[in-house]
Amino acid sequence: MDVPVIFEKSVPGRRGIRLPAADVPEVPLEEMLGRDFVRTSKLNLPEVSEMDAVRHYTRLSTLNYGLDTGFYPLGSCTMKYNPKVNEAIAALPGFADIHPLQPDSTVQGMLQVMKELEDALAEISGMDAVTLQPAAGAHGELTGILIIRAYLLAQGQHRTTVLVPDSAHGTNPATAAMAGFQVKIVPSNNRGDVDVDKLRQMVNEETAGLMLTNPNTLGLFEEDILEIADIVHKAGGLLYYDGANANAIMGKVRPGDMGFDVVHLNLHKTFSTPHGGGGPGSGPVGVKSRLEPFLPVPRIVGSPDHYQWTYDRPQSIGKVRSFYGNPGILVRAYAYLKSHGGAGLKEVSETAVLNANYLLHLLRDIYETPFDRPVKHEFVLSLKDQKKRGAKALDVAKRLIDYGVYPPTVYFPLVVEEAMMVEPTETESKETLDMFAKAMREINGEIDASPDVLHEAPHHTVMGRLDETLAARHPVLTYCQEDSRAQTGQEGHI
Amino acid sequence: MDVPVIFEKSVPGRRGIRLPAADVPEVPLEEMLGRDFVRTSKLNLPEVSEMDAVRHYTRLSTLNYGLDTGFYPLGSCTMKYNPKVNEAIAALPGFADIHPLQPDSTVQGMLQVMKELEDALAEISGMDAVTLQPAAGAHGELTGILIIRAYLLAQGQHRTTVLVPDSAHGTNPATAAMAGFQVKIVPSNNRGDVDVDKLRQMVNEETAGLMLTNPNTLGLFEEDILEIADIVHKAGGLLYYDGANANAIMGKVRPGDMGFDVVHLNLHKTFSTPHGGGGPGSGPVGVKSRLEPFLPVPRIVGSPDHYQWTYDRPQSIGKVRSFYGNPGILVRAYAYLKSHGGAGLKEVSETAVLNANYLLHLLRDIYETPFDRPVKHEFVLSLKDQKKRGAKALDVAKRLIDYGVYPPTVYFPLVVEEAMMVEPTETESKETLDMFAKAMREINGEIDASPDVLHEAPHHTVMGRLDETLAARHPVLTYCQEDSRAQTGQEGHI
Amino acid sequence: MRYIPHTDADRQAMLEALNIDSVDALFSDIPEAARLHRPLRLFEPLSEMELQQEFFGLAAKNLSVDQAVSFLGGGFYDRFIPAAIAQLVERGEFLTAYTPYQPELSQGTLAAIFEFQTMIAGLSGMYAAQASMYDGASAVGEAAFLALAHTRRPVIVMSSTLLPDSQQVVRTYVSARHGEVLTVSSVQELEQVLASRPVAGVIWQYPDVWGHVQSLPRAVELAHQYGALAVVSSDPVALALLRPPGEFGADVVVGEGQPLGNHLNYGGPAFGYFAVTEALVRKMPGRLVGQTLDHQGRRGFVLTLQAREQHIRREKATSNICSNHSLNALQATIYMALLGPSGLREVASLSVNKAHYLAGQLEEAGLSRMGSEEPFLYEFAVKVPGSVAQLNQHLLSKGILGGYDMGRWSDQWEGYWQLAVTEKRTKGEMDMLVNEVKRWMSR
Amino acid sequence: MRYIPHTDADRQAMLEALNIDSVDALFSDIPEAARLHRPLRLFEPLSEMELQQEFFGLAAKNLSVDQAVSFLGGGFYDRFIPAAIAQLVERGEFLTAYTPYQPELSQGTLAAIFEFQTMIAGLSGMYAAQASMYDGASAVGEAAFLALAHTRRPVIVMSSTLLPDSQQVVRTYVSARHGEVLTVSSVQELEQVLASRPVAGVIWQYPDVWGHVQSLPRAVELAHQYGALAVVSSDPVALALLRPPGEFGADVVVGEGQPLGNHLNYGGPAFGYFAVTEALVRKMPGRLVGQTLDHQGRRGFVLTLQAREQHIRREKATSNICSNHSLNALQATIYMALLGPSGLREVASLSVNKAHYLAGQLEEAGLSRMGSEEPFLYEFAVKVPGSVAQLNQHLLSKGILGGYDMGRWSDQWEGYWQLAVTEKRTKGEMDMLVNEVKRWMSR
Ligand SMILES: Cc1ncc(COP(=O)(O)O)c(C=O)c1O
Ligand SMILES: Cc1ncc(COP(=O)(O)O)c(C=O)c1O
Repeated sequence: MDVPVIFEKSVPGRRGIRLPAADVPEVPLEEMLGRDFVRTSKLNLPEVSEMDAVRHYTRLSTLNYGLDTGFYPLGSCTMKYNPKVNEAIAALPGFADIHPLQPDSTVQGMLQVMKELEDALAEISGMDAVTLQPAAGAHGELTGILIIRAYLLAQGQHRTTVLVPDSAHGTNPATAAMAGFQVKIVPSNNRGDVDVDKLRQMVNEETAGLMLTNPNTLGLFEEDILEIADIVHKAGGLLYYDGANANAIMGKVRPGDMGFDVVHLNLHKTFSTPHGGGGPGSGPVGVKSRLEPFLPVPRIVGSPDHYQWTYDRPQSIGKVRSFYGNPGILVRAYAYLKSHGGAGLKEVSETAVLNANYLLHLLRDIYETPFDRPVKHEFVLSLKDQKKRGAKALDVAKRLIDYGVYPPTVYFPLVVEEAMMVEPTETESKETLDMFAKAMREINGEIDASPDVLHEAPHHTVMGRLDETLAARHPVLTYCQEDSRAQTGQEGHI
Repeated sequence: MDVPVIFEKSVPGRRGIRLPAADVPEVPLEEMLGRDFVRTSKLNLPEVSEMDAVRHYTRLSTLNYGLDTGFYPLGSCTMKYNPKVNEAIAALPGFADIHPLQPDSTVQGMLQVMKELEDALAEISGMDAVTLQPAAGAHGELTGILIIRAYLLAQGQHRTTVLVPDSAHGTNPATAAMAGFQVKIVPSNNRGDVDVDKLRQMVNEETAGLMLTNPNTLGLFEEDILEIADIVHKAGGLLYYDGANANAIMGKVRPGDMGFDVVHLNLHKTFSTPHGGGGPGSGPVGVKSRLEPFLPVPRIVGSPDHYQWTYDRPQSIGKVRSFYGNPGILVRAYAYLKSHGGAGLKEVSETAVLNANYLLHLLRDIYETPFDRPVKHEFVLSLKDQKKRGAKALDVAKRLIDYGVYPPTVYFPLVVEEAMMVEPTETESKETLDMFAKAMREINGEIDASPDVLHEAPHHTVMGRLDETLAARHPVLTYCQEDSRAQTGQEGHI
Repeated sequence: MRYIPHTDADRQAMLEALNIDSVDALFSDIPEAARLHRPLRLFEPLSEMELQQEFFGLAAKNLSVDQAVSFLGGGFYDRFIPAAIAQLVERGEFLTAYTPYQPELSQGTLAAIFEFQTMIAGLSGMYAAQASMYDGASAVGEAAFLALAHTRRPVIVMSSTLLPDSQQVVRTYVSARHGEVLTVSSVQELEQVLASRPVAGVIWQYPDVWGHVQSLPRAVELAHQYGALAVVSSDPVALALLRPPGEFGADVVVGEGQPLGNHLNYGGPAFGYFAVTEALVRKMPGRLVGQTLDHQGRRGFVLTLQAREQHIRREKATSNICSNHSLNALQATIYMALLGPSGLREVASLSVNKAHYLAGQLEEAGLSRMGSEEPFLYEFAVKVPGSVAQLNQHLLSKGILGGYDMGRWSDQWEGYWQLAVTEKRTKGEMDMLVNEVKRWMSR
Repeated sequence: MRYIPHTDADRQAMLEALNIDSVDALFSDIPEAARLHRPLRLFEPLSEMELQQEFFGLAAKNLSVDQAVSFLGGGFYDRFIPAAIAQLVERGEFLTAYTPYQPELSQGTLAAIFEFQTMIAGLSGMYAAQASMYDGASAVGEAAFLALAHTRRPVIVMSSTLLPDSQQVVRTYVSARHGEVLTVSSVQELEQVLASRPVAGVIWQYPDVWGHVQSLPRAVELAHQYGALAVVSSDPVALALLRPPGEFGADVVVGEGQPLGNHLNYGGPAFGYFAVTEALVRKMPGRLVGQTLDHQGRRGFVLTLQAREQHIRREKATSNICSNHSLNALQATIYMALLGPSGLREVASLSVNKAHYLAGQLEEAGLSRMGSEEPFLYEFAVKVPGSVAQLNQHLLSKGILGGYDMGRWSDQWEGYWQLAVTEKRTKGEMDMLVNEVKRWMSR
């Protein structure tokens, strides 16, 4: 059966929600606006009853797999349990139904949450000041890189390059380029770390900074981090910390203490806010005090008696989005922090790391680990051998679906051939890890016994493997009533 | 795969929700209570994490089919759309978090809802006073029958029998018996109505009353209702109206105007409150004024300035449950009424009846209708012919599951052989009715073409047909850790 | 109208198919004299937006226990409810399903009820439990029915310390069966009554309205000695700490389930539970879920032993219950799963600790506890010097919903003030209560 | 801890498997000098019960628009949100899924995004739309990027009547690319600028901050005449009534999506939308969902044209956006499905009717509307005789959240008061506002 779309349920004239009649005189629209400004083209929204919509989206939801469905070891994404109480809290009218332009005096509870969250994130990351404005990790990166640039410019330094390791997430180089920098790629050494010697050779007076994830995307802690920091700092550059992997280090080590000058954290990863099928998230940025003047406006100032916003920051990079960030997400993250406290966060990281190492231990005799070291909160396998035997990383991933598991990240990081990146998180039990290892071992056996089972996987989903080439070659990006099916694979829209 | 149970996820020592430490001194329990009163046996609750529980119950929900899943034409159950806004309203702390023993002055909003609902239900049913106390239809029946008895006793009449048509729902005779009456069954005539002549012969000075559903369980309006009422009243009995089928008559005809003395309404049917997998519901009872003194205590009195409860009802039958009924359900039903108003309710009934007749029209050439008359909001088919050809009503019902539909009620009412009772309700669209008719026609074809497809249906559910005989012969009613599977089918618990 | 999908064209097509001009034709069999010839006199319909506004206003006219500090109990308690419950229970597949008649499409509800039965049987120390009753009081009433039917004797004896509403329901229910109800205030009185008449069942509450527990063993013993069934009504949370009634020999254990993760809802819906010994399983009212296998040998669940029920047995059924309070039982099931044995014990013992603190403070302030020689759990009553109503009025003005005025229940208890303390109450709140009581006393 | 399932035995078994004594061994590769040798200085952990209480308290410190009567706008509007949305969006399968990387397990999210793209493209009159941006302002910023990259010209011109925050974000973003941003106050000024420099893009708002619309066609025309892209920012609800920007020739249409069924959330999360002409599809930032078939020929959906994105193109990507605001877009999708074309039109035209009533009343009271010769929709500004801040303070004391003090945005607008009126405002509320304004004026 085709996956349904709401437009196919539409019946002309059918109504869902209606609004009441006006209690004031009607304004004759065309007369008021002028003919040219009145919409004459059809509003192509579906015409369905409320029940139609409820059934349709209920059905669509059942075609999805979430954390609430089962194990979701998607590497780099920290798919930990999203506490339900945080959802209930964020939905309170006192948080959900306040307007961003309300007077500060009417939103003291929200400002308190935001200020205390800033302080807590500063303590966790070892930074001096935090902005909550960025909407996601990549947005935090942009904010952080712009802060670095503004800082350097304020020092009269027109530095033009940003260094990024080859193992970096795509957003790192994209961000640096977006912010107008030239990107230089630092190679990894054979331990999976930044090659310090190469780095030493690459830094110079053009170097604005280095963007680094630590533990890096291989799940490995950059052991030479202090030396790396030293090299970059000595060259006059700054260190940017991509906090996507902060779930490994809370209470154990802080970016600020490793030498990082700017940090972003992903509240939708480390701090458990739900991912919503792709967002919303939140990517607060923390900085050392000398960078504080450059943070986006506005800033919260004041004390528990009265918090308020100030725009009086002449050196600020300005705004990176409207208003103050995603307060609805911040409330959830703050509730998460409040549930844990300092000791709790440390236990979170310790357990995340324990889980990753335990799971790796269950797999390493069969699946190659490119770097033989203890990992942090995640690990990367190389399925070169499996590929040789006839099943690519993608095949193994798809086959895992049949075992009831969401597949790990594959083909990232790029530095590992046939990469499979597994991040179990601390909220998964030993039984779940054992189950996953068992599945991975069975699948490894299937490669030789019945390779087609892998190539044709998944077998029990609503759709089999989908033709991505077809989708890209003839993009159909909107629903057309005429013959939606016919479009695909015959003539594209573009 | 077996259907999962939470106990199988349990791991000793695992914790979900924890409570805080005490802020007052600890009470030494054994010392305080005495050894004999302290629990020593294990509390056999599962030990799971919050995420385990969330995943388990999310999973269980996906093994269920609700109205939000699809068409649910379960005869006699009025499975109409359950508006989401009513759920949101009932969940407001001002309704959900008030204690039944709070002073009346602190619950004026709730009392207003209840009083206005009483008045509205009285208007809809044509009665003079309404109690909201009964928790469900059957509970309303019990309340109503006790009121009838109390009334008769107050008149010095010790009447001992209650008449019930052979087409009645099981709760009717069960209620009469439960209330200490002897039950006499009134046969139906060949039009599906109460046999008036027989009735005339059956009434006498022992007759306390007649319980009737109108339209009756065959979906047919009792055309002789005025004569029936007359017969019962002349014999000194009272008329009880089972309102399970009130969805057919709102704004068209009222039980009070047909001659009924006592009525119950099912808010979880006619007034759209969700069924919750079996309840909760609400079964308010309306009476004519002479019966009003006998209603359960307490009663709401007062005016919009100040409502209050009174217990001063010396002739009351007493209480049939704690407090005041199910206010959480009453709020939803009142919101439903407020969304519709008088004209809206009439349109509801007209559309429910139109839908039933339309659907019957699409089926009647293939499926036998035992009584060739226009129906009201539901209809009953007899699958005698299909049975002869090799498929029982149950087989057709199970096969409908494969078409994505919840099966109609089968084998009720008892007066129709191989009965299948279909109630589409007004919230289903023409497209859905057409789809259902098409499925029924296809299935009818399958009986001859591939009967086993029916006998083995359903084919795509998580479970095939379940062995009910086994379940009843060796009842396993609780989960036993030892070997849950082994119990079933080998040695029963009883 | 709001939820009717039909367009004019749909309606027209359907009428044409039926070969009629108007739906009125479908109502022609209703006698003219009975028909309603005027519009229903109700309100104007509201759009959803107006509806939300109207009901927000109505809700705001009530003082919720989130806004005040409540010490009310009497079967319903202001307990902490984990947020996960609502988000699971509101899932349409649970919320909008009917009674699980078609097991192939109802394994979610059925499995959850099976879990519920297991949890309740365990808590109460009984052999089996059914799927749910409307509430605690009607469960007590049905237990009285069961006793009458099982023993074929005509008298029910209940303790005067049973919840007031349960007592009233027993009276109503038993009178329906032409039975007699007697109330006793002590085990001594109980023995006298048992010796004097053929008693079908003895109903005892554990802990009782004063929070006391000690009379139960003797009451059960006496009931059995005289051939009556022993019915015990218990707050299920208390059973996390107390030796369960089943271990004292109870034949039937019932109770109000609200404290298990259900909202107060101004008294309903919550649910009643009903558990019995092995001998009485087939006498239980209501639905029962049993384990079975499908044709492929996979474990699943079905409604079972339905031969007890009204739709099969009709006028011979022991109870008429049909719809029950399934969703509320599901809430309780998820609650118990989330808390587990340790969590439920913590809930109960925190309540005990706090209640004892409060009782101590009040006694110090000069309010003596009813039956102070007996231990209690988290609900108790004290004697107030003066009008309880006035005290409560004073407290309300301070944002406190004081305890229940027992004098409203019976003249005999004039001046007694029943207080319940749950895990949600803080020392600060209790101190505030005590201070306000003192202030009121020295007014 | 709260959400960690491990028992001591689990932990022990795992450590043993790893042949280590303590988890510390797994952190030994962290340089001693960098390690944190003290506990984090944070709070004591709270149980869920305490957490609920704490956050109820914090929420209660905010004045919500449910408690006050709000006339605030500026991109975020207090609109009616149907209750069904929350109950669908909160379903765990939607809420707790990641970006739909594995299409076989993500058809729900993917199909919903495909619907969203269709709805947004239709509303804006464009060829295609992508899956969502963070918000309206960053969408404008990304549109500026697109213009710079597409035209390879260095200047962005924006209207002074663009939302203040959008203006600020454009400045921040464009400065990142070493571009120049110029602001113009009229189409005349626009033409002068276009004639003087190589302009990449012209950004116009429709309706603008004064609620005006009439300058758009000329602005688009001029942009094209000088080889610049025409970027239009629009409140999507307005487009239910207005001729869509696409029909005037816009190349990019963006906007703040909050008014489509999203809560105010103190400014976020809501979402931005981004729609383009056919020529620019491959230049769009962010995720795109396309239709395709599976191996059995069944229609399904996948993320497509990913070659534009950062994870493939890395330093050559046009945007770094990765996570977007998918769940908010889903909320908007369900909102639009529930309202349909007629419902959305009703929302917009009710707002127009009410806003015009209010503007009329205020004008009668002597407050003249900014640009009173031009038509407007449901947002407008009036000149206040005196301090807007003081007026708002007065209104707040009456439970009214008055309009936005435009002087806070720019000295130039000192004394201007921006009011938004939605379908939720009643005549009574507006009359109350007008009365209080009059009363304040005659203070
Ligand atoms: C290492 C790393 N950096 C950055 C990001 C981007 O974060 P976001 O998706 O929140 O923009 C991700 C997201 O997967 C990541 O894994
Ligand atoms: C005709 C009829 N009467 C009575 C009832 C009993 O109602 P309830 O289940 O609410 O007790 C039903 C329920 O199905 C019914 O259909």
